[in-house]
Amino acid sequence: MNVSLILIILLVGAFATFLAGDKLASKVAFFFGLAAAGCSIVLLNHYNLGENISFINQWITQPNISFALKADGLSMAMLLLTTVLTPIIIFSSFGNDYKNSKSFYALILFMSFAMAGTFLASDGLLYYIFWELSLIPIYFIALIWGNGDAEERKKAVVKFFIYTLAGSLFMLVAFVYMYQKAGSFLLEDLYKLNLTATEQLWIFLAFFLAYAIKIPLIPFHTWQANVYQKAPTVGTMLLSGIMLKMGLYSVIRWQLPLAPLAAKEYMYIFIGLGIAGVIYGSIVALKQKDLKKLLAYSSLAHVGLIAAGTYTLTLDGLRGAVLQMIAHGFVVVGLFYVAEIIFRRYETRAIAEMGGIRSQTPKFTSMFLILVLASVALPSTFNFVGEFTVLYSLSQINIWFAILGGTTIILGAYYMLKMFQHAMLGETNTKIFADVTFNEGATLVIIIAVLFFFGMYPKPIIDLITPSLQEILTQINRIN
Amino acid sequence: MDTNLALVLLFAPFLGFLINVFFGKTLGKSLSEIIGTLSVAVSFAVTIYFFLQINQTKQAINIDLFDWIQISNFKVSFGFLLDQLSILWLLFVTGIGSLIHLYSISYMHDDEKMHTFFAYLNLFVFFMITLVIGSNLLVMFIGWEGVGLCSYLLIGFWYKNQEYNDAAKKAFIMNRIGDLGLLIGIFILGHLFSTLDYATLKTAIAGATDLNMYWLSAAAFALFIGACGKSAQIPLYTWLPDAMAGPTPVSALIHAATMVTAGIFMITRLNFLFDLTPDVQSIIAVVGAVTALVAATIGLVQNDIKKVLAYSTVSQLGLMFLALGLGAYEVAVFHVITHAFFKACLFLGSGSVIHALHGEQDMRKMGGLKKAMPITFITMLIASLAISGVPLFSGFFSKDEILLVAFHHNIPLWVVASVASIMTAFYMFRLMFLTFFQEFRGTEEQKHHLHESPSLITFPLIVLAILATIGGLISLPGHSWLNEYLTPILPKLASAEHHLGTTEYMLMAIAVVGGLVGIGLAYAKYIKQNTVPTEDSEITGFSKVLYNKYYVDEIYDAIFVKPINVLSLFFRDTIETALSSLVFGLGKVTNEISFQGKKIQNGSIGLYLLVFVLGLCAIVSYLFLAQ
Amino acid sequence: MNNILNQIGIENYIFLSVILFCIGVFGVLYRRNAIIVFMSIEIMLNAVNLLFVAFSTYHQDAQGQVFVFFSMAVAAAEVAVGLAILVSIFRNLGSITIDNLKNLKG
Amino acid sequence: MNTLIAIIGLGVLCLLFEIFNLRKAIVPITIIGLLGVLGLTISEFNSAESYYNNMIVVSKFSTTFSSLFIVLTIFLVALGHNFYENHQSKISDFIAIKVFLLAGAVAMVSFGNLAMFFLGIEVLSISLYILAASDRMNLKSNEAGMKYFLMGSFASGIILFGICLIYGAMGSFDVSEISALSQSAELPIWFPIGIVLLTIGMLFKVAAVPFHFWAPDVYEGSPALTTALMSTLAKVVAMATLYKLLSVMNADISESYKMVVVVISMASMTVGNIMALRQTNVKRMLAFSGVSHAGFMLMTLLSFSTSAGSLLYYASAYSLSGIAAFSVILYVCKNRNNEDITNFHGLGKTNPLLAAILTAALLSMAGIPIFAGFFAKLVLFNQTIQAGYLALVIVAVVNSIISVGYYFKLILAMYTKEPNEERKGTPVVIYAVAVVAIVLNLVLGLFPSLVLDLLA
Repeated sequence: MNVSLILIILLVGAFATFLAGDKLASKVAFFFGLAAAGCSIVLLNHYNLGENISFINQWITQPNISFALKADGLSMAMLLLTTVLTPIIIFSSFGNDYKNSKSFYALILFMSFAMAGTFLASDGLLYYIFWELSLIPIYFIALIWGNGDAEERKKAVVKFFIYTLAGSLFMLVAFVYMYQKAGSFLLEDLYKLNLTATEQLWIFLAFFLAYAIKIPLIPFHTWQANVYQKAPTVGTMLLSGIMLKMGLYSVIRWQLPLAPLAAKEYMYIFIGLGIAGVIYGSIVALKQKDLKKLLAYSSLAHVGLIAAGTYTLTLDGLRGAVLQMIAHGFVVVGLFYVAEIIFRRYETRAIAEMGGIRSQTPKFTSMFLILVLASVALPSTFNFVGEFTVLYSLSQINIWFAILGGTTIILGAYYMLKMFQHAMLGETNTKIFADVTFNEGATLVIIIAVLFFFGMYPKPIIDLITPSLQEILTQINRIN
Repeated sequence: MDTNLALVLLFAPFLGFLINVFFGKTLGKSLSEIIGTLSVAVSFAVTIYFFLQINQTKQAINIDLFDWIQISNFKVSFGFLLDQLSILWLLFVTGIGSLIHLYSISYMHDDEKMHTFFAYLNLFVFFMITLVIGSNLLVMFIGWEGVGLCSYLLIGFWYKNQEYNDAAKKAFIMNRIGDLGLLIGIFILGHLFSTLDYATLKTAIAGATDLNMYWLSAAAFALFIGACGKSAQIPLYTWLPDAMAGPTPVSALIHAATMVTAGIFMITRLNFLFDLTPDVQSIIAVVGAVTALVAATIGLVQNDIKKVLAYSTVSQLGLMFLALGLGAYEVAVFHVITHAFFKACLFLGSGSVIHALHGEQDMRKMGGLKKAMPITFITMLIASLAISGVPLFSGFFSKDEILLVAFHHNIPLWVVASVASIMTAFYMFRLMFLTFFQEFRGTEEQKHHLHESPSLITFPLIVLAILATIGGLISLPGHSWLNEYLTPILPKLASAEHHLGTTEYMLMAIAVVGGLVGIGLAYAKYIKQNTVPTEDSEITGFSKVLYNKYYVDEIYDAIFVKPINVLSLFFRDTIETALSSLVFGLGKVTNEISFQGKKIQNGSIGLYLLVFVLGLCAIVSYLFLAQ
Repeated sequence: MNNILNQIGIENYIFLSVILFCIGVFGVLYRRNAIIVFMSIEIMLNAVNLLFVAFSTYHQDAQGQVFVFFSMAVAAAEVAVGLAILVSIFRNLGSITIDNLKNLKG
Repeated sequence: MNTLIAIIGLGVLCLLFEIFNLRKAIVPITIIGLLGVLGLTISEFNSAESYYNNMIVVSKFSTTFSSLFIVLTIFLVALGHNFYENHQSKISDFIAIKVFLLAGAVAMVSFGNLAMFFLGIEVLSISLYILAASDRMNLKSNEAGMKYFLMGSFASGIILFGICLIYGAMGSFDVSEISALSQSAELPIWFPIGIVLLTIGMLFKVAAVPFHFWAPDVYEGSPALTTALMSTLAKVVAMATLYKLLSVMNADISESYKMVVVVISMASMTVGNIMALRQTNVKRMLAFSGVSHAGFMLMTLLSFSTSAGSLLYYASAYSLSGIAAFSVILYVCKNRNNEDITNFHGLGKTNPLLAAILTAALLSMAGIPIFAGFFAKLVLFNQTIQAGYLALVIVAVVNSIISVGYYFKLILAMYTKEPNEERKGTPVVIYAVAVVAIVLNLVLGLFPSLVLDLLA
């Protein structure tokens, strides 16, 4: 089966959605999303049978750029994350009524297309193109369908766009620089380069800027909270669930193997930065008044830990990071969906205006609580597997990293439970909170099921990603 | 067969939980009560089967289900270990658990969310079983955090009251501080020995030739911090008194008998590790002793009946840690068991009192209940005698052994522990006297409705009182069944001497006299003088400090909670704004340059041409004159 | 012709036309009347034309002379267009001072 | 050569149509004619030849660029159909001037002799002066024409002086001879000075800093269609000519000369982008954007041997997106007396198609994949890094970031503001031009090799 089929489905889906008209758009988009998910599962099957899932076609001769897609275990995992989350996200929006929904859903599928492409591309430039391409739909989604004051939103979204673009353009320069040496943008050719330590450092930094902004790591995170808050929930889900994983994935796939010397030399600084993000994000989250903003900062804290894990350059660090990426993708989508469910009923995201919901809807409360607990990595949820592995890898580098990074389990519990307490508990709210609809419930149940299943039995994913991570590690360690 | 039975043991409560969660409302109250209780009873039955089996075979049962987490240098499997220690623990977890479920049927009958309550209790038992039977540290950790979660859920069971929710949150977070310690300990052990499995760990440590004592101690210490969190030791004990916000059966089950003993379980489980790190052991001993004393002093002046019991629990746990720190694991275990009996009994008894008084918990408004509630009175009296160390009751044996061990190792610790014991006797009987003797001090209406609790409540009380009386039999001085039973776990018991000398009898006498002195003092003050504790506002002097728990909560608040919140505000308002305006600032500066630049472009052809010519001159002069 | 060039030297022709050219440039820069600016530009062009002729002689090559015709023709066309524009400005504005042309700026 | 003759014939034909009163047919006939010329030009692609003593040299370079110019002219002529609706009596003049302008442009890229070059540039310039001032009753248009004329002829003077000095040094106007001579003997100092003056004159035409001041004023004042022409056709013609001039005459330019190019390139990008940020007039904004694109295109001068293809690609990408953008601007600002950004408010709601096209055009100019503008920048960066000017590329990257600021200002105006009035009518030609231009741009983006490999 051809790997590009998935991309084609998503792209065709985007057009079909646009042509389907406003009434049918969401259904068509959902259908294509499901089709892509189905295809990726079939693809996974092929991959597990040992097939080589790749597709190479010369695209541009001068400069030498190929349309090269390759799915190893890591890419497969990320592809699955993307294609599985996309229909879930689309499904979750069924309760909302968007103006001009044909464009809206078309953009979602297009974004999914670009993100899937980013995870699959094995040619540096193709990867870069997908990377940039994914920025445009989310820009419009946040801009046009977002909420809050239009001027404020504009400011936040434009800042986001320019900021992320700024970072990635330096990555482009780094790619071009390496192209000069390698004569090709193909990942395998770039791997063969023998760059000096100084060159590696600059390349590493150029990549770092792109990824640090995208992930985001402190102090490059200032776009995040505002955009998460202003974007429509679907956009926030796409951003936090999948898009920021693009940054983390890229660290593993591109940054570390291409500039291993710099990664090793300055390992402590980058791990430190990630951990600083954990603590900073957790502390800032404590005093957030807006539910979506709080989740944004919690996301900042979690990805800080994931990033710290990747920069350990150990198998555990990378593996834990990938596991945690997937887990976080699901849990954060769930949490933002919860915020949306509350918003649908109370028209507010201010935590202070909520409260007293539990007595009205125990079902919803339980699901919310489970997501909260998953987000604070309660053992038996998927997040624990990831977080444990990452923290373990950090402890291998230096026990203090694990201790400082581990504060996330304390502070995370603090802000999440505080939020939960004020949002859900207390005297029954005077405003009526209608029980969750079937759509809402189903979406949350699916997410929760995934979290618990892989929390208890992460082996399939571990087996999927480990060989490719080992390969990447070999690349990282090729020069000593 | 064993595997399946073990799964039944584990999943019976979980099934109960699921049923109660999903169908609790449709099933109706009585069905949901029955299912909840039955599920735990099934576990208890299976436990007894395993207990009998292991008593015969002496063989631990090891069950590996599947690979769970994979780390580069080791795998963690999802497996169970049923050996003497875990089965012992299971016995009283499921046993007392069943009793408390039974008790709850009546106690919680009027609550509209009965099924939820039972669901949570079942879930708790499930996690507690996981904690106990996990074959490695990580599976134990699932249970460890799981019981913390259930504790959170149950403390905040009446979630409409935000103070209760605060207490629940506090419990969870303080537990998590300990959990971080536990995780760090796990990391170090994993790093050192490439395994988290108890059995392999034991062999690895035994077989290791050059142990890195520094890291070993660090691991032990980190694990101890975990135990501190769960078992409410200094400095992480403050959540336990607050946890009394939960329904009384919860206090009895989770916060007295089972969950809080998890720390002791873990340390006993890893005794082979702690034995190698004497420094950490001494820390444990000192922390235990100090906790015992501090909690006891606070307990002296508390007026809330459950708070007294809570501090008493902290104090008793301190004694157990003292024993652990002195290497006398079997003594600690012994005290855990007896404590489970009498403290559960006390809590349930207090629950019965509270039930009768419609929620009143302040002892100043009780009194004279012994006539109205004879069974409650008698059972609680027995339990109080047990905890005070009156001979022949179970507490006498276990506490005495702790004091004995302390005396042998370190006299100051013995003194501290003894003083704590005397205080225990005093405040327990203060509680008894204030609650059951003299005249009733509550309202007329309450007096009218005074009645003995229904049999579902009194039955567990009676059972527990009996156990509290005879529990000491399992480890009589000189001939200890418990020690024999635990020998596979604690190998050095095999070589231990069992003889009672004069010193031992002396100490026993001192302890008994101490206990009686405590009781006597309480009698003198509250019966003879008929004192009733003063109103909160009138408490002065040192007792005010004690009444306010040494202001520890306030200090923690000032040192940790407030600074973090201030920091959060600072980050949110200052740093975030600064970082954000830094980025916006770049844009603004560029924009400003643009604005200024517009002035240069002033529309005058003269200027344009002038710049043209100047540019030309500059280029020509650079190219030709500069060279 | 050649003799004169030998006696005077090609450099002097260059200097002369550079000076003329600069006079033209300064005229363009300094004067504000559009007509005079036109004339200054013409001086610049004619300075170049002079130099073309001089080089043409210097190289003994007719191309330079031919080029002068081109440039004169072009200059004439340019001026024609320029004057036309000037006329319409004068109609609209009533003045031909280039300082008045400052509406487009910023 | 045939191209040039055909174009001039077409121009004359346009004028004749007026005489025979066939105004309605002018635009279609011209377009058909130009299409024919385009075919003719393409057919000459592989036949390198020179005519009239090397006056005109047909090469791959000239045919490809000529084809691009012809395509652009077709678009511009098509747009004229709508734009000159109210000036029916002059339509033949305007169209004819554009066709003659094209003749000048073709001459500029296919010259073999500096005389031809000079004639070409003057034909182009004089046509532009007329077009800039063509709105006679509008003072802004007058002023634009005047400014352009004055500064343009000043620059012509400089160019002429440069040609003169080169002639003085070499004794010939033939570029191949000049090139041969410049490699061999000891050169008089006039020669490099001549080259520099010539370059500066051309830098004026491409509107590079510090010779760019005319551009915003003239763009703003001129009629919108003329602005479109200047910012697309005129700009790429000037750039191609500058490239050709320097590459044919002076194969290895010195390091210090390259330094000047680097500095001017950096200055152009930076000044252009920063100045564009605060503009409210869209034409003016695009003028400054054009200044910065000139800076980008100047980067090609740093690696002559390989960069012809990338210049062609960049020019095509830039001018196609420019055409698309200007067709939308023509639609939006028709019957308005200004091109203020407020006119674009709410276009995303009132006319989503054109809004999307303008967005795409702006994204292409900003260099966002998958539009051609991205690959244009990519190949440019690639070559410049190869030539060893990493710092220049970094400046270019920073500038790309700044440029997003103002391109997105327009996009934001279209999508986030409420429309201020209804727009009526769907001028088919404008739609067609916009769609075709943006589709071509996209095709170039998807298959860059189509153009990149032409001159490899």
